[in-house]
Amino acid sequence: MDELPIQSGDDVVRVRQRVRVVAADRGLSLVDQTKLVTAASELARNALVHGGGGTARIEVVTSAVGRTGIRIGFSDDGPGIADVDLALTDGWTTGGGLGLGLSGARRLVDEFELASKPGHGTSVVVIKWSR
Amino acid sequence: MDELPIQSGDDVVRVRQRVRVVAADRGLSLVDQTKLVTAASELARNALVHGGGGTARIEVVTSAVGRTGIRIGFSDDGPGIADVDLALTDGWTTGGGLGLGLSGARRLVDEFELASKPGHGTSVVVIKWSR
Amino acid sequence: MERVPILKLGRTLFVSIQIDLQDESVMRLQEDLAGELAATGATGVIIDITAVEIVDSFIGRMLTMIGSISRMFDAETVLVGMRPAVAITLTELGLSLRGVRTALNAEKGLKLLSGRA
Amino acid sequence: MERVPILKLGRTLFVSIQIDLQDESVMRLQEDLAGELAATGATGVIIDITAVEIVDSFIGRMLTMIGSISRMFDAETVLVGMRPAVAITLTELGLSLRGVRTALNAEKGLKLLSGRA
Ligand SMILES: Nc1ncnc2c1ncn2[C@@H]1O[C@H](COP(=O)(O)OP(=O)(O)O)[C@@H](O)[C@H]1O
Ligand SMILES: Nc1ncnc2c1ncn2[C@@H]1O[C@H](COP(=O)(O)OP(=O)(O)O)[C@@H](O)[C@H]1O
Repeated sequence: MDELPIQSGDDVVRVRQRVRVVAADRGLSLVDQTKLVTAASELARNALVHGGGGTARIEVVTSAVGRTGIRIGFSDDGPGIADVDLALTDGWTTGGGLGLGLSGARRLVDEFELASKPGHGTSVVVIKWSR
Repeated sequence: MDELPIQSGDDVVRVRQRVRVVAADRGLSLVDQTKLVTAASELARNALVHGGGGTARIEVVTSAVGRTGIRIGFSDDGPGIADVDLALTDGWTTGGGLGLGLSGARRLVDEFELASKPGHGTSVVVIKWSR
Repeated sequence: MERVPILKLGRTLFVSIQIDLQDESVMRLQEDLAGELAATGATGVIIDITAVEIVDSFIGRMLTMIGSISRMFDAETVLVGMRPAVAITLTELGLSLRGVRTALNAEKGLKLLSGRA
Repeated sequence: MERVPILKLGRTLFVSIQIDLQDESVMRLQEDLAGELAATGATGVIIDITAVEIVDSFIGRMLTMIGSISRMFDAETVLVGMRPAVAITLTELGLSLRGVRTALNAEKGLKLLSGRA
């Protein structure tokens, strides 16, 4: 398992690179690698920009039916998200973004879990299974 | 902290000028200064035109991670906004405007908060962080 | 309210915006330009915004409208000297100034105008 | 922060993105391009993303904005070399890059630019 800090734009790039290496290593197709890295980029940026910094944990997991997958958990101690459903709406943003980060990332992965409590930070876990 | 009245077109210009000075003073890049001043111009005009006049409070703030930012709060005692989501939609206007003031201003800043109750005025707070 | 002066040179109207534009001033400029176009039969308008530090949605809309109005008088408007930071900000604001021609500076703007039939 | 260089050849600005883009670098590129367009009067911008492995919503928005900004300076932007996996991912993300022209490679991009009157 890899744990990477997300405290700067450079860190976001490092998370992308690390996810790419792990995903390629586990035999994800080029398209699936690209989707996972893109989702990771969105979520790492959110942890940095909205969460004031956080961490990314990348690990290889095995499903109940024996499939290999990459699981990435992002967490931060930022202000949290008051209305999670709203935050997952395409185009919804509290800042200058496009509001496609969360909703788009969810479409790019196989599993997506967002947990957040206002005042207690945000955690997002995604999994992409190899086919 | 600066508090400026918004009661005339001249006042809107003064808000712009003051925001420019503070932003330049705090080392915001030229592009970021321009974005913040433009957002302030939109919101000051809204307070004047839609809110019947109000005030702008400009202050320098520091984020949890130590970044410097400019925070501007606009408030008025006008009729308020019944449907805030609608008002934040690109192109939506009740007047002859382009309907890009609120939505555009939100894109130009890093943080944007709009609070309004019909009959109780409107308050918009924006922050632009220095990079 | 300060007023933006309009200069006539040959068949072209020159406007150089040197003040911090308040809404009234822009509206007044629009009216003054329409008046001049009607009175003089000028075929071109050059608006120099080199000194303009911000263009918000109101000012942007007025500039676009000046373009449309001048076309009604069979004249063309060219906006010159837009600062890079202003262009970036306008784009993020969501305004495109569609329908207004642009040029780097007054000289190039004039060339653009004389290039038309 | 690494910076993406801008090359001027004739009336075209060439940008070939060879680094892992962080947000600051893309914003800087946008500013640098706006500055170059305002300074040089270039009529076209070619952005080669052959080496770009991912385009997320932030980078995608910046690319779209570069297209809009260049139009304000009367120039056109063509994006060349987008990888198939990037195109698929962008679509699933929900981003369309509307308003930006695309071509297979720099050569075809140049043709597209010179095709405009
Ligand atoms: N880690 C986070 N901490 C706090 N708020 C967040 C976080 N991630 C997302 N948000 C909130 O959800 C909104 C939507 O996020 P997203 O879909 O990624 O779009 P964008 O980042 O472009 O605004 C953000 O504007 C922000 O208010
Ligand atoms: N301060 C305010 N008080 C009351 N209504 C407002 C205020 N600001 C904005 N609004 C409402 O929201 C609408 C959209 O605002 P905006 O996006 O700035 O566009 P515009 O000002 O061009 O109409 C306005 O037409 C108005 O009805």
